Order: sequence, then C-alpha cells, then structure tokens
Amino acid sequence: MENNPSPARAVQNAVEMRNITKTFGSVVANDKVCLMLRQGEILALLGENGSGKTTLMNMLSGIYLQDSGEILICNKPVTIRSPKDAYALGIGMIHQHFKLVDVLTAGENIVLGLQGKRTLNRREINQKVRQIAQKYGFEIDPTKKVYNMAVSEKQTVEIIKALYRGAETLILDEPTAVLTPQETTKLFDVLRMMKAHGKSIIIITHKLNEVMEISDRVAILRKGEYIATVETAATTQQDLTEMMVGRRVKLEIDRPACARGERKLHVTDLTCVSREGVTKLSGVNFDAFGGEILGVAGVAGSGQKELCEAITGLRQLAGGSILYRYQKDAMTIEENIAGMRADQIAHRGVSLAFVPEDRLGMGLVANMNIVDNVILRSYQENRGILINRKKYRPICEKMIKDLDIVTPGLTTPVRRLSGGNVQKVLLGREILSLPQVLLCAYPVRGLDIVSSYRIYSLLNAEKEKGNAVIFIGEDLDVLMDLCDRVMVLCGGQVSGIVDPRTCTKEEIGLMMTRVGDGREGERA
Amino acid sequence: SAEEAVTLENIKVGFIHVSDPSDMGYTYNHDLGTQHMQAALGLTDAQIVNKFNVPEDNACADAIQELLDDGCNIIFGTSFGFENYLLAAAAEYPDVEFCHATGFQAAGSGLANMHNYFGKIYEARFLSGIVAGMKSLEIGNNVLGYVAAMPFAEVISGYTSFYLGAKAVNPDVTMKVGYTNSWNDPIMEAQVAKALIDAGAGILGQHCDSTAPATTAEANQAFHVGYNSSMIAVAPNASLTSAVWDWSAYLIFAIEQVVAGEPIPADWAGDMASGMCDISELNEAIVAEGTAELVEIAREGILSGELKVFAGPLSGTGLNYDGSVATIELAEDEFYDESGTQSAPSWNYIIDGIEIINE
Amino acid sequence: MSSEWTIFLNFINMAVLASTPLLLATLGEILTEKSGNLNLGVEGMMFMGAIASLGAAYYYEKAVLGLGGTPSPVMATLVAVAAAAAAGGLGALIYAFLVVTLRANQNVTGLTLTIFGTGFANFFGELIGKQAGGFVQVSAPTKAMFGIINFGALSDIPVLGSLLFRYNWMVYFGLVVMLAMAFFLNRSRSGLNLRAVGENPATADAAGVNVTRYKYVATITGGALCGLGGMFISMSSTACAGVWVHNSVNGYGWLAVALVIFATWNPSRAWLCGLVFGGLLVVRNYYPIPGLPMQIYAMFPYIATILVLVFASIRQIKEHAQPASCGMNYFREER
Amino acid sequence: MIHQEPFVRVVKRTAISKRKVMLFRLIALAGALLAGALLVALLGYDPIQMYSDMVSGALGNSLLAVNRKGVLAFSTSSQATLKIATLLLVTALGLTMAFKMRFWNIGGEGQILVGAISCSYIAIHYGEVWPQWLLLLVMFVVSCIGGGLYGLLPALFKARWGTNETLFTLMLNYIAIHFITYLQYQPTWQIPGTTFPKIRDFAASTRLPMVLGVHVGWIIALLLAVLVYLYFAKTKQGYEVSVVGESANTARYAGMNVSRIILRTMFISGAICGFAGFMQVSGADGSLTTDTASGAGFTSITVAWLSGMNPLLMIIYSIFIAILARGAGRIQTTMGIPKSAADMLIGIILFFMLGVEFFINYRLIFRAGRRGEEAKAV
Ligand SMILES: Nc1ncnc2c1ncn2[C@@H]1O[C@H](COP(=O)(O)OP(=O)(O)OP(=O)(O)O)[C@@H](O)[C@H]1O
Ligand SMILES: Nc1ncnc2c1ncn2[C@@H]1O[C@H](COP(=O)(O)OP(=O)(O)OP(=O)(O)O)[C@@H](O)[C@H]1O
Ligand SMILES: [Mg+2]
Ligand SMILES: [Mg+2]
Repeated sequence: MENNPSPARAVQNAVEMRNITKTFGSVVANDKVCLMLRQGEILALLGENGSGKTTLMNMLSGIYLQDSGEILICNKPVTIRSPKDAYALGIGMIHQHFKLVDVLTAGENIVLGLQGKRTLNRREINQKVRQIAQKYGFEIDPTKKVYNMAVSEKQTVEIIKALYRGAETLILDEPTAVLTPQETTKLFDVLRMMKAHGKSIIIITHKLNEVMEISDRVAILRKGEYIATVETAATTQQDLTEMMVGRRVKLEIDRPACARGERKLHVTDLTCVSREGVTKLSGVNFDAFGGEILGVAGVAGSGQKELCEAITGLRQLAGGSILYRYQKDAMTIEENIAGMRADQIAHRGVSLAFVPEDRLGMGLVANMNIVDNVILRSYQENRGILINRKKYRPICEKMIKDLDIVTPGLTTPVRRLSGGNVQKVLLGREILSLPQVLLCAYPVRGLDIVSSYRIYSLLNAEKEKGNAVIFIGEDLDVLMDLCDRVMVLCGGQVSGIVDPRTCTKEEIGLMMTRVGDGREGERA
Repeated sequence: SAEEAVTLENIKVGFIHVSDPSDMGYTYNHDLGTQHMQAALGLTDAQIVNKFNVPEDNACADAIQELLDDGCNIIFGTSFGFENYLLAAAAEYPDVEFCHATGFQAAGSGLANMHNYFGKIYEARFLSGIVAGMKSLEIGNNVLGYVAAMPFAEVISGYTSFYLGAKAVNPDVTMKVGYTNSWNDPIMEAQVAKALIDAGAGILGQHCDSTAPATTAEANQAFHVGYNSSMIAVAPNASLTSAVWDWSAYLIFAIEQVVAGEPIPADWAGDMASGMCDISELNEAIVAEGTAELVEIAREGILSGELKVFAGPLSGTGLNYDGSVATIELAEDEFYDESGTQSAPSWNYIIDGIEIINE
Repeated sequence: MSSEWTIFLNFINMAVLASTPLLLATLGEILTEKSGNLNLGVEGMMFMGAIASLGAAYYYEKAVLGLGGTPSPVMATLVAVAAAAAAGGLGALIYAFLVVTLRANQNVTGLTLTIFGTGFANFFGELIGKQAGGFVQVSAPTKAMFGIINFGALSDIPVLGSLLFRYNWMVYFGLVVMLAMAFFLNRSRSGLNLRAVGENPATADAAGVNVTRYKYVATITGGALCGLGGMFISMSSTACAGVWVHNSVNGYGWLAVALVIFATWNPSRAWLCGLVFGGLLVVRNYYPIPGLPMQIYAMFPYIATILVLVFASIRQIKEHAQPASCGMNYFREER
Repeated sequence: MIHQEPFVRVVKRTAISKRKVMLFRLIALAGALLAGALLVALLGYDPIQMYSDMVSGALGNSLLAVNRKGVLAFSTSSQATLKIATLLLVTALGLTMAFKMRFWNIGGEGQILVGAISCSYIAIHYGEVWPQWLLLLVMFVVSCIGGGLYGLLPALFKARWGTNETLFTLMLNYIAIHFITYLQYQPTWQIPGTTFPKIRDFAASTRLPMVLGVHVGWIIALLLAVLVYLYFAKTKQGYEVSVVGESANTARYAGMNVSRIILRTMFISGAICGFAGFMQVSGADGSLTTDTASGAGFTSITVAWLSGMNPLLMIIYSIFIAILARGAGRIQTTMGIPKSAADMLIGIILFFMLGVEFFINYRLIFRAGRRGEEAKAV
C-alpha cells in the first residue's frame, strides 16, 4: 500500500492541499489554502509570523486535522488523522521545537513508534542509522543520549528519524533559526543531496536569502490565506516581501535625530557561564546613551538572551560590571548593579524596563487580565498590604486607547489576545513605569507590519524623551533603519559596534559570523 | 412525654463497636452475644441498633447521640476508648443506661446510670493455658508464643494467666510474646505469629482480633490457642481451643434489670459460673491425652475458689501508670485478686519465663 | 546450621513475603507512571482487588456447593485472580477514562479513586459478611492454595531450600512479573514507545505512537497488578488468609507509591527495594533494637523514601527521575 | 490509503456562561446521585429512603432548636455535620493557599496532625495550670507554627532543588501518624491510672467555647473563608502567590523573590491546616488520636478543587460532603447499610464532578454534525 513513486514516472505532485481551512477558536489560521509540492523539488513556504505556515504543515503531518479541504498525496485524496498516518504516506516533519525524548538515545528516538519485531535489536538499529547518515553525509552517534546533544545534533536526529521511516516528503519548520551559518551550509548540502535522491522537501524560513539559495519554488501565505507560488529564479526578495505583506511596504523606518544624552549604562567585561559550564557571554563591553537606540544584532543564540538576563538581574554573572546611572530624588546616582537579583534591583528604585522575548511565559501572566498584568511591575509601590487595582483601571483604559489594543475588556485574560496586542500590553506597561533604560528583546516578532511600525514609533518616542533604548532584533533591515548604533554579537562576544548609517548590511552580516576584536568596528 | 414503662416489647438497645463482626474476633463475638440475648429475650430486629466501626474519638460521641436520637434505653459501648464519651452522655441523659466493657471509671463517677462490665477471662485463659501446656509436653517443645496487641494491663493479664496455666502442667515451659501494636491488623498478626514460630514456639496463644495467628500456626505445623471465639473452623489442624466470651450473660442480665426497674451494678465481673467466660470445646483430634480431665479438675478448683490464678510464689516487674518501674512480690500463700476491686483487668507485671521479642 | 543463620533465613523469608503485595502494586504503579499517569489511587485499587478476589472465590464456592458439587480450589484461585485483576483494572479504567479521555486532574482523580475503592471494599466486605452471617471466608482447601508451597525435597535443602522454596505462588509470580516488566521496558519496542509516552507524549505522538492507547493499556494493566497486590492481602496465609477484614489494606497502597520513588521507576530495583521495605516491616520481630520504640520504627520506610526523593532531586539524575510528563495530561492540539 | 475522518473531534470552548457551567455541574450531581441510587437499588435497598434518611440524619428535623437544657442550639445531628464541615473547610482553605501556587500539597493530613500534636502538648502539660485564655492562645499559636513548619519542610526542598512536593508531603502524613502512635505509649500522655495506649482527654479549660452547641471553630472557619478570599482578591501577597503559581519565570522577572514566596505561602498553608488540627482536638474531640485528621487532608483536596479554589464556594462544598459523611451514619442505623457507603458515594460524586469539567472546557463535534452547517456542539 506504500505510495512509492518511481522517479521514472512523469512529474507528479508529491503533495497537493486544496482549500484547507483551519480555525482555532476565533482565529482563522488557514483560510482555503492551496499548496502543491512537486516530486523532487525544494519548496520554500514563506509568510509573516502567524500567517499559518506551521499550522498548514501540522495538518500535513497529522498533528492537526483540517476543518475543511482536501489533501492529496501522489494525486490520491487522503485523510491524515495522526502522525502515524502521515508516516505511512511517506511524510516526515521536523518541527520547529524538536520532538525528541531526552532520556533516550538517538537510535531509540529514531525507531520510536515504528512497527517491527517485538523486541529491539539495538545493534541492528544503530547499524542502519549509521548507514543512512553515511548516505547523506551526516555525522551521528546513535548511542548518544539526546540530553547530551547540541541543537544541530538534535536536528540531525530529527532528519534521520524521518529518513529512517522512508519519508519521501520532508517538511522542515524553520530549521535554520537555531543553526550557525556553518551549520546552515551543511544542512543545505544535505538537503540538496536528498533532493538528488528524489525526495521532495518543504522548508519554512524567514530568511529570504536562504529562500533564494535553496528553493526551487516559493509558496507565500499571508494572514492565513494562500497568495501565490512562484519560481525562485524568476523572483526577487523585494517581490516576495511585497507578496508576504500585501502591499508595497515602505521599507523606511523613521529615525528622528536626537542629541546623544548622558551615558545611562556602562557595561564592562560582562561574562556569563551557563549551568552546564558553557560560556554564554564573554568580555562584553558597551555603553547605552540617552536619546539613542542601540541595536543588538546576531545569529539566534549568540548571547542575546543572556545579555538581557544579565542586565536585569535574572542571571548570575561570572564577571564584569554594569554601571547604571539614574535619577532618584533629584540626585544622579551611578551604581553597579552587577550581581544584584531582579528583586533587589527593583527595590533600589532603578527604572530599568525590560520587554522579554518570551511574552506570555515571562513578560506577562497568560491567565491574568490586563489590569493584573499591568500592576505586575509596580504593585509594590502601593503602601500597606493591599493591592490597589482600582487605581490602575483608568491607567489601563488609557493605555488601551493610546495603543489601540484590541480586547473585549479589562477582564479578558491576556492569553486570549492576539500576538500583536499581547506585545502592546507588555510594551505599554513597561513604558508606564517611566524607564530611563528600555531593553526590548525581539519586540516585533510575531507582529504584523502595522503593529510593528506602531512599536517602532513608541521606541522612537522613548528615545526622544531622552531615554536609552536597547533593541535586540533579528531583522537586519529593521536594525539598520531604526537604530543609531548597532552592536553585533557573535558567539557571546561583541564583534563590533557600528553606525548603521555608514556601514552596509553585508559588513554586519560578516561580523555576525566572525568574532572581531571588541571595539574595533566602533565607528560611532 | 409521660414516662412510659420500659418493657421487653418497647425497649431499644444500642451497641457501639470499634470494628464489625468481620474481624471474627472481639466484635464478632460480642455481636454473637447480642444475637443470643435477642433470641433469649425475644426482641425484634428493630429493637437492636448496632453502630459498627466507630473510632475511639469524637465520632463515638456522635454515634451515642444517634442512638439516643433513635430512642435507645440502654447503650453498650464495647471498647475501652469509648469510656469518656459514655460518661459524658450518662451525665447528660440520666434516664438512659450506659454500659461499658473493659472500663474502670463508672464506680468513681457517681453516676447511677453508668456501669462497667468485664469478666474474669483470666480464669478461662488459665484453662486454655493448661491445654497448651499439655500439648507442649506431648510435642516436647517447651516454648510457647503469644501474639499480643499492645503492652497494657488487659493484654498482660491475659498472657500471664495463659502462661501460668501452661506452667501448672509443664514447669519447664517458657513463653515469647510479640506485640502487633494494633487490635486488628491481620498482616502484622501473621508476621508476628510467624516470627514467634521462627523463634522456636510450638504453640501460639493470642490476644488480638483476627484469626491470622491461627491460620499462620496451621500453615507452619504449629499449634494454637485462640481468643474470643473458637477458631477450630479456620485452623482445624492447629487450633486446640480458645478462651471465649459469652457476652449474652451480661447483656441479658442488664436488660432484665432495666425492665424490672432494678439497678445495674456499677461494676460487674462475669465469671465461669455465670457463663460469661470459659474455654471453647477442645479439638479432640489434636489435644494431648488427659487434657480434658486436667481442665475439668482445674475448673472445679476455680469454681470452688481453691485454685487462684495469680497465686504466689510469684514475682514480676511492670510499669506504673506514671512510667516508673513497679514490682510485685507474692508469697507462697498470697494471691492477686484481679477482679477484687474492679471488673477491668489490672495485672500489669511481666513475670519470669516470659520474654518480649519485639519491644 | 547455627541458630543465627536460621534466624537470618527466617527473617529473609518473611521479608520476601511481606514485600510481595507491595511489589505487585509497585510494579503496577511503575507501569502506570511510565505512561505519564500518576495514579494516586493505588490504595483504592488494592482494596478493590482484595474484596473482589475474596468475594468472587466465596461466591464461586457457594454456587458450586449450592449445586451440590465440590468446589475446586484451583478454580477458586483462578476466579480470585481474575476478579482481583478485573477489579483493579476497573478502578484504573475509571481513572484512565477521566484522566486520558476527559483530561481531569490526575492528583484529584487518583485521590478520589482511593476514597472510592476504600469505600467500595469496606462496603461490600461488611455487606457480604452480613449476608454470610457474620464474616466472609473461603474454604480451607482454597486457603491452602494461598499458603506456602511445599516443594518436598527442594524445600529441605539446607539454606537454599528455605531461601528459595518456602513461599506461596504469588512470590514467584511477583518475580516473574518483575522480570517480564524489566524486559518489556528495556528490550521491547512497545516498552520503548511506552517510555516515550511518559517522557514526552507530543514526541511519541509525532513519531506515530498511539498515545491514548498506550496510556489506557498501561494504566489498566497497572491497576490489575495493584488489584493482585490487594488479593495477596486478603488471601495469602501470611496476611488475612481468606477472611475479609475491615480496612485490611490499611496504607499498603501508599507504601507502594512510596516504593515507586524509592525504586526510581525501575522494576528490578523495585524488587530489591521492596525487599528492603518488607525487611523494615518485619525486622523488629527478628532483630529488636533495644530502646528504639516500635512506633518510630514504623516511620522508616517513609523517611527513607523522602531521603531518596531529595537525593534524586539534588543529583538531578535524568534516568532516575519520574517520567517527565507524569502528572500532566496530553492533548494534541494544545500548545 | 483513504481514511475515514474521526467520528468525534474535541474542540476547546472559547467562552461559556456561568449559568451554563452551573447547569452542567448540577446535571453531573444528579447523574452521580442517580448512579448511587441505582447501585443501592441493585443491592435491594430503597434509594429514596436512603437519601432522605441521609439528609435527615445529617441535618435533623429542624436545624436549630431549643435543646433539653433550654438553650438554642443546632440540632444534635447537624452539630456533628457542622463539625465535619468545619474541619473540611479550614483544611481546604489551607490547601488552597498552596494550590493557588500550583504547589501540590497533599500533606494536609500530616499538617493537621502536627498542628494537633503541638497544641496537645500544651493542653496535656499545662491544661490544669494555665488560665483558659492563655491556654487557647498558646495552643492556637503553637498549632499554627507546628503545622506551618511541617508545610515549610517540603517547600524548602522544592524551592532549593525542585524536589517533588506531591510525594514529599504524602510521606510526611505517615510520619505524623506514626508519631502519634508513639505518643500514645508515653506515660505522660496517657490516661492517668492506665497504661492503655490512648492519649488522655484534655482538661475542660483547653476546650474551645461553644456557640449554638458547636465549638466556636465554625465561626472562625467562616471568617477564615472570607479572609482567604480577600487575601487572594485584595492583597499583594495573594497576588504574588497567583503570579508564582502561573509562572515562576514571570514572577522572577517581576522582581519577586520566588523562593521566599514559596516558603511563606507553604508556611501559611501548613499553619491553617495546623489550626484545623487545633480546632479538632480542642473543639471537636477533646483529645488527640491517630484519627484526628480522619482523612480530611485528602477529602479537602477534593473540596478545594471542586470549588475551583473559590473560598466562598468551599463553604458549600464542605457542608455538602459533611452531609454525606454524616448521613451515612444514619443509614447504617435505619437501614443497615454499611457506613462505608458514604466513601463510595463521595467517590462516585467526585468522579462525575471531575468528568463534567471536560464538557465545560471542551465541546465535541461529531462527524455527521460537520456535514451540513458548522459544528454542532454537545
Ligand atoms: N494550537 C493553537 N491554538 C490556538 N491558536 C493557534 C494554535 N496554533 C496556531 N494558532 C494560531 O494560528 C495562527 C497561525 O499560527 P502558525 O503557528 O501556523 O503561524 P506561522 O506562520 O507558523 O508563524 P511563525 O512564523 O511564527 O512560525 C496564529 O495566529 C496562532 O494564533
Ligand atoms: N494555544 C494558543 N492559544 C491561543 N493563542 C495562541 C496559542 N498559541 C499561540 N497563540 C497566539 O499566536 C501568536 C503567534 O504564535 P506563534 O507561536 O505562531 O508565533 P511566535 O511565537 O511569535 O513565533 P515563533 O514560533 O517564531 O517564536 C502568539 O503570539 C499567541 O498570541
Ligand atoms: Mg511559530
Ligand atoms: Mg511557525
């Protein structure tokens, strides 16, 4: 019953999805989406955050079931009710968040859920795993436990898992987000090799250069709707962007001119070591000034998270100092906050605001309403043992109005809000605390273009008030257009701090992959 | 309401038990007494209200209250821990009779409607000890074992009289005692019984509720003397006899007193003469030869008063109520009259020849 | 043989017997937790197994006698085993339905199962007893089926004979279950799948494992084992010996839950640790420690369990920890 | 390889009205009572008589009446019910403190007992010596401290090493029970004049005063329910507990000292349970036994959970469970139904209540229903 298409046959569609609709409550994640994957091609799936890419692929891999629409595999209509069905149809998916069992070995993870002899012959399995690895040029130790593995190793296990099951169609959801450029190059080599072996591949990525590099065709989704599929060779990054967003995007972001104010933050030799003993940040030096936006660029996992946590007292330091200058009672105080816990920093009255990357898991309490979330950072200010929600009601109402937050009411739990509105609540609250330094990690991730611009203008407003803004971003274009200076991180070190007005994207890209020597690139 | 005379037709009798008859031990036996009493007096089922599995805490007060609400004229509480709750109720409801087994506070309480009852079970135990002693001579094993619930007077008095009975016929006999720490924990009872057999005991006695010591003896080719009721049915090849109660003796007596409008004594200790305690039929197939005759002689002696159970010369050590060490020394012609002052057991001394294995 | 030796062998003998009901229930709970279900209803399921086995054997004998036949002790035993497994399994089925299908809170459901099972057993124990005219018990030949097996010459071999051949059949059964489960979890495909379900159901699901089915089967099988553990208590000659005793399980189920931790979710260690627990339960009858009150003694299994729990959490040994998803329900579309 | 689409799909509800929730729960309750009725009917008893006897047994003919001493008091039946309900309510309130923090404290039983042991120590050693007001005050304080420290112990390990609290607190229950058994053998704790292993009754001066025939604890319990409600609705600490419960990460981010909050909350949780122990020995029982907690630590978990951690709803649920427990004593007397029927019935009711939550949170869509217009909810 296997649908093993022979390469000899005429070009046929490995996968065809027709008019797929999927809703989550009131969210229409996919609205009559059509998608076609040809035999032996690499198709890139492109779309803004939340446009429904993952959802669509999850229906192909049996995680979700569509509300309506049809899926055809090799031109035959099928119903995929579970991942098991998907595997039987030759579809394997490598999820954005890996699906591996930590306490099992690579080999065990690979054969998980497979039919076969009742007893496990581990030697035989490991042998076969090594064979597959050899065929496609992977490196893998089948007896290694997953919890001992680095991300790229885990990804390898995921891919072999799919191949082991005889997957003819492979889906990779943002596989490069967690990889270094070298690892990405290696992955792409493997993908090309697989294509050469006749496999069909769908790859989701936000990085347009990767799309241009690896794919044969590109399918575009926008807000859950299918827009088009184009030949990669016949398109440009600009065209793709336009299809993704839906209109000609004014790709220029305001950068109001401001006089540089006083030095708010003076970070020297900041070093962080993870629990496992891995150095996550080493010798980081930089200053943040009032009246400017300092951008932080870098490949994911270059130490951005650790930097934020170190500055805000959420992570123990292995060394270095963080001098923080602030006004208190009409006095200017400069204090070393390194080594203080978040609660101690808060008790100091340090007005440092932080918009974390993980909005609902860290910045906000998902199950609480807007009022309860807004008081999160300032409930201590009220004297006595009672909490004063009443006082915050009008403040919240004003915030909702000022920032155009769409919500059924003040009592709605924030988890019910859409991603953009969640972010506005979070940023709005942080701005309410009148910070002198505002630290934002990926503040526009998951936001549509309109919301993103709203956020940019809020950040600009802070800058114009004379506060220092630190903006950690992933999109280089945004960083270059919005920021006054850009600090580039690579492997936990600062490879340079540059003026985006005078340097090129390529230069920054290069710095992201290569450690410079500290301040060398400083051209501000 | 106008006081209506209490008659056998309208009397309502309440019982509070700490477990239920499924223990096959104390409560089962007490409930048998209830059934005999019911048959003897011709009461209807509706005239008898049983409260089973009542813990010895405030739930007891609630149970008493329920019985009172139900219109009981006389209430029997069968476990030691009920006494204070019964006393409190007796003070509040002077026209209801409260009878408490194993307790000791009625006489001193000054309440006319509060009564203690128990029996000279040590006499029966003594007889059962003779049966065990004879068997020990026959099998040539001078070590007895005893599965005991908890270290306090009622239990200590029980195993001492059992031992003295055995010693009367086999002067070389010794006894090992293992405690279970609970009235009714069959698993623990079986474990202790097995440990006693492992420690060399050939015959087991018991003062705990379940039949586990009997079945353990049976399973390990040992012999057994039971308590509360005959256990020959559960261990036909092991159980020799049991020291048993017939609580109906007191139940009938107390209820007839109420109906007749006569007072019930504050403290009542039943004996073999009144039929309250005795040993059950002997397991003829396995008891040693001549046992029945010796038991008969001893019974005569006890009934005539010539034979005393706790007779000197006897010396033992025990704990005073305050935890300090107490000793007793009985000379050749002295004896300890356990039921002399109160029905509740009071012998609280460990004598020579008895060894505790797990204290 | 010296008497010290004899005492020691007798002690080991009793420790093995005392550990067996715990072992069966512990293995059941390990299997259950391996599927990600923390079923705190062990006590309840043991109670249900205890009364069901006794009740079924009793009614079987009664029925055969009523028809004028002689009840076969072997049949009575089989009936008891089937009833114990079925009753424990039924309790687990209720749990699994609520937790897996209806996504109810695992802790609360497990506790409820304990309340229910305890009530169920004591209710029917008292009721059947009343109908039987006092108490329920099975016939002597059936009781003998749950007694110590006489292996003849084998049992008489010095040392080895009393070490290996002086138990009832459930001891050997427990050993077989332990070996089978160790093999199942470590060497079989389904065992691997089950472990994955308990560790990370989303992953198992994505790998094509039927998470719901695994959870149901493991939980119900586990419940059946707990039921058999309960049967040991009501039927074995070293416990209630075929007589119903009110509240007979009396905390053994919770001891088994503790033992699961103590054994770090490993069947063969469960057997060893079960022996330690069993030893702790009976040791004071063989080796009294002067001056140590027996009530303090009784706390040891619980204190030991806490120490293991704390030690494991400090060391953070992944392989010795509770299955990662244990206590949480899985719903594919939830994220 | 064409599959049928699954027969039924489960979809999360977006919103459901309070009225509908109530309705669902009432249906579940009715279903449970029906199942219980069916069971007893199968066994040959009259279910209607059983339920009516239970209610009358638990509440009496009139709730309040002038008793034979000429004072207004709760009827004798309802006194017992109220005592059970008080214990359940206070314990549930204590446990709620922990549960709000997602700390699975199933050690209520142990915390009640340690609270009870602590104040029993005072009652037994100073019962005849100190004046009543001092006794009660000291007993109250030590019971809270005792229970609180017993709750603090697992919290310490949880905060420091993430030690599993469910199993830790569970084990502590048994240690506390065995400690009471130990005390039963201590001569100073025993009844004077006996060596019987039972702890003596307390002096009258150590007993809580009565209000309407029941110890004053029932009024304190009601006040406590309001206090706990206010604690979570109005105070900073209550807010902190909720935040830590929702996400420790967020709490840390917000500058809360998470360890301190875990410790503080578990101390309060244990202290309230310890206070329940004080009420039980000083108010209800007048002595300490291994049955002092009598499973309340476990039953209260279900009370807290059924009420959705709402302290005011807990009042209703604890009375409801108390009626069942108490009513079972009555049917034993009147109908000869074993008292354990109560546990079985409580179990059945809880099973239904647990099950109905699913239908409150999700709806089912059947295959046939999806054919025509949009999803049909069930
Ligand atoms: N399990 C779910 N429950 C509720 N809503 C969901 C669920 N999964 C996805 N959504 C919603 O569906 C929409 C599409 O989400 P999806 O994850 O498919 O987007 P995406 O295109 O993969 O985005 P990204 O680029 O961030 O990965 C989102 O708005 C999200 O809110
Ligand atoms: N289970 C859910 N229920 C309701 N809304 C959800 C759920 N999961 C996600 N969302 C909403 O969907 C938005 C987008 O989710 P999604 O996971 O696709 O994007 P993301 O997390 O921003 O991107 P990335 O996956 O790249 O980090 C979230 O911000 C959230 O508001
Ligand atoms: Mg996403
Ligand atoms: Mg995605």
